[in-house]
Amino acid sequence: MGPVNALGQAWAITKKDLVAELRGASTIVSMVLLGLLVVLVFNFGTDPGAKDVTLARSGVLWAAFLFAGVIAVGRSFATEKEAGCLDGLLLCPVDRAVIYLGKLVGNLILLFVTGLVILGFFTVLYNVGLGAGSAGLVLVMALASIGFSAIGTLFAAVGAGVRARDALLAVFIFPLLVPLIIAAAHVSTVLLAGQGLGGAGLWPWFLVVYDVIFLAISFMTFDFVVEE
Amino acid sequence: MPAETHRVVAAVEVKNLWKVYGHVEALKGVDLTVAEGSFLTIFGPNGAGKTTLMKVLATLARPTDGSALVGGHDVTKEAGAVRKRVGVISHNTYLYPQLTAMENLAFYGRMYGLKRARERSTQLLEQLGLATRMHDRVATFSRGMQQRLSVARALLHEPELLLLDEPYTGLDQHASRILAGVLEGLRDGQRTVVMTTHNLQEGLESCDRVAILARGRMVFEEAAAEVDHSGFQATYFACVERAWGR
Amino acid sequence: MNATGYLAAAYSIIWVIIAAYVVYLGRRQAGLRRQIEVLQIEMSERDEPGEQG
Amino acid sequence: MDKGPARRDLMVTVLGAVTFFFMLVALLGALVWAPKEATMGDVQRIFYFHMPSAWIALGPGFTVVFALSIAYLATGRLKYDRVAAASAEIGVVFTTITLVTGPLWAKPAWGVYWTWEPRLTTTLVLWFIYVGYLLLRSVAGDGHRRARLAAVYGIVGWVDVPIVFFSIWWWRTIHPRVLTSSGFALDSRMTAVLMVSLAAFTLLYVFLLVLRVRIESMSATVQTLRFRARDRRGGGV
Repeated sequence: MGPVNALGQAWAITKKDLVAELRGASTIVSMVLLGLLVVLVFNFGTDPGAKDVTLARSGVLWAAFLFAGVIAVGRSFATEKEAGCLDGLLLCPVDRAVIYLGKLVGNLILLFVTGLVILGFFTVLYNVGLGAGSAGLVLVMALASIGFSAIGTLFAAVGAGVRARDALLAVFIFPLLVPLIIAAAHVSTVLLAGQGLGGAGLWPWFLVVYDVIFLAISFMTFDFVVEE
Repeated sequence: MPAETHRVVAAVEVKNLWKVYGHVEALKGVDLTVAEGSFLTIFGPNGAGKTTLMKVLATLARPTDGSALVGGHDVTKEAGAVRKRVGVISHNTYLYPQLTAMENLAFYGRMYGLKRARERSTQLLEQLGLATRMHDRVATFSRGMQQRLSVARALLHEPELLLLDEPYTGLDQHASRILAGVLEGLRDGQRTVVMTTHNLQEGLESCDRVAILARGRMVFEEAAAEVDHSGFQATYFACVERAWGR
Repeated sequence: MNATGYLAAAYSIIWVIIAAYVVYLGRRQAGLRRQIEVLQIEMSERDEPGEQG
Repeated sequence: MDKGPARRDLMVTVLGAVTFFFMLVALLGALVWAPKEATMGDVQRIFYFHMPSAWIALGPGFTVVFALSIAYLATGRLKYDRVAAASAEIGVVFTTITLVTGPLWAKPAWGVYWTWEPRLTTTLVLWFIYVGYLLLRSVAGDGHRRARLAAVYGIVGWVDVPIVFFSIWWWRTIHPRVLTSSGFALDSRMTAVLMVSLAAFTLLYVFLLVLRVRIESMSATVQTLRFRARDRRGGGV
């Protein structure tokens, strides 16, 4: 089977996940709500009169994204486990990399959409005039979603067979995501301060490199995670 | 012509198969040959290793030692080829509750790379009496209907080997009877079927070979015609007890 | 707290952590050894003929 | 554990004694023999145990986890997984020591317990990664399944470490630093003490590793025996 067919199959997995998600609609709602709650709660912790709050603000944005994201990746394999569907998927004559890719893209879309919703509310609640920076922020959101999804999908498959999944998942993946969050927070601070993406220096590229490294490792090791 | 070319490849050929999970030895040197077109039922108590054997044949579990061939293909080295040839029905339906019956089959059809998945699905759904519900979500189906749909899913790619792992678990009597009828219909002399069960009655009805697995070992194997149906229960218990060293 | 205080605190903590870890390892090992002994006795008893009907 | 357990016990005891001796020598060296550092005074003496403990954790401790994770995935031998688990746990203990002694040195030297300096922050993240590794092991059942999951995490975690350090370092060089870590020159006696202490910590690492691996294999034995006992006792009909 050719690579085109493999991509088609990966997309079929993604589509199946998204359709199931839209019909259940449970994950994305709780993701968005949790993200908004984080934005709200942090608001009480920051001094509204402070002079330079952009740094703190972008921190709030990414903390909200982080917490919402854990729910997404945690759910993605939990549903597969319910009627033994993960086994059903593994029975199919498709490469494990194709399955990983399919799940990854599904999570990626979910994360990205949630991130955008959080971003939208964030700009309204904090009175941030985005203007020129908005395209840059969307790009950073996309890059962060890729890295998060790469690691999250890998370890969600780990967590699927494990007790007390969601809380533990956060403990496993947050430390690994530190560089991602630092880079994303830095770039968004620059953008929120009204500078263009050029003001962020090499940081956007750092995000790209991070994504590539962890995508590569995840593709190499996913086989071992789902094997019995 | 050399004699070997005439030799029929067995549907399943298992040699000295071991599977160890951590500290649990699930299979301890199983040997098994299943001729093409036959129906083998493997009996055994819980924890005998039945599901593990099925998982190895379905490429879901990797053998610790020994070999297993399906249609002449090694389950570890040629997993892809084996997966194409195997259909699995277990007490897990492998169906997505939020998707409709048709969507489930279409999805699996895509995964198996089928060209005419829709026609095949429609045909199977009609055959299994689910045609009227094909656009309903699986979540609204009864357990029995889900299991029938699971049969359709397993037959979708016309597998040479059908593995039935405790297919009756969780079904009420009515649903069991329907499923038994469906399975009876699968015996066309070409498709090979391996079923595991701990239910002596259901297992004996349709098969033409009988085996007993206990504590990870094959302790009994016989043609169904040779087995005394009324006395089989006693044979079964004797085999199992002997395996436990009592 | 003066410098000596910090120094004393640091070194006591180091030694306490290491000692506690060694004690913990020792206890675990002793516990496991006991379990192995018990299990082995149990097994050998079971192996004796006529134990079970 | 099977062959000559008495001899092996003796060797472990000897190793323990030698380790203890070296630790005492290092302690004496650090507290008495090493000269008082000019600018920081006595508090600098924390350094002699702080540094080796960090080195052993970050160096052999976690690198062994990484290497053996790869070795396990390549060969499927549980022995590698056990040693990796042992090394990770000892690494966490040593990192904990580093994280506790660091602030106790920083407070009198710099006036604050903690600063978000790259090395400190990386060490903290590292601690979280390997605590995560141990947590994962504790919930992932046993045998090969746990070994595979842990190995994947061990690999990803280790690769992440330099990236974490680099990102934090880069982040800090852009933003104004509150404090800069003031370096100091080591004289020959200081270097000698540091070397002795490093040797002591290396021995300690090996000694603890031996103990820890033994526990890991013993608990594997217990599991096997338990299973056999259950197997015999229960009739699963």
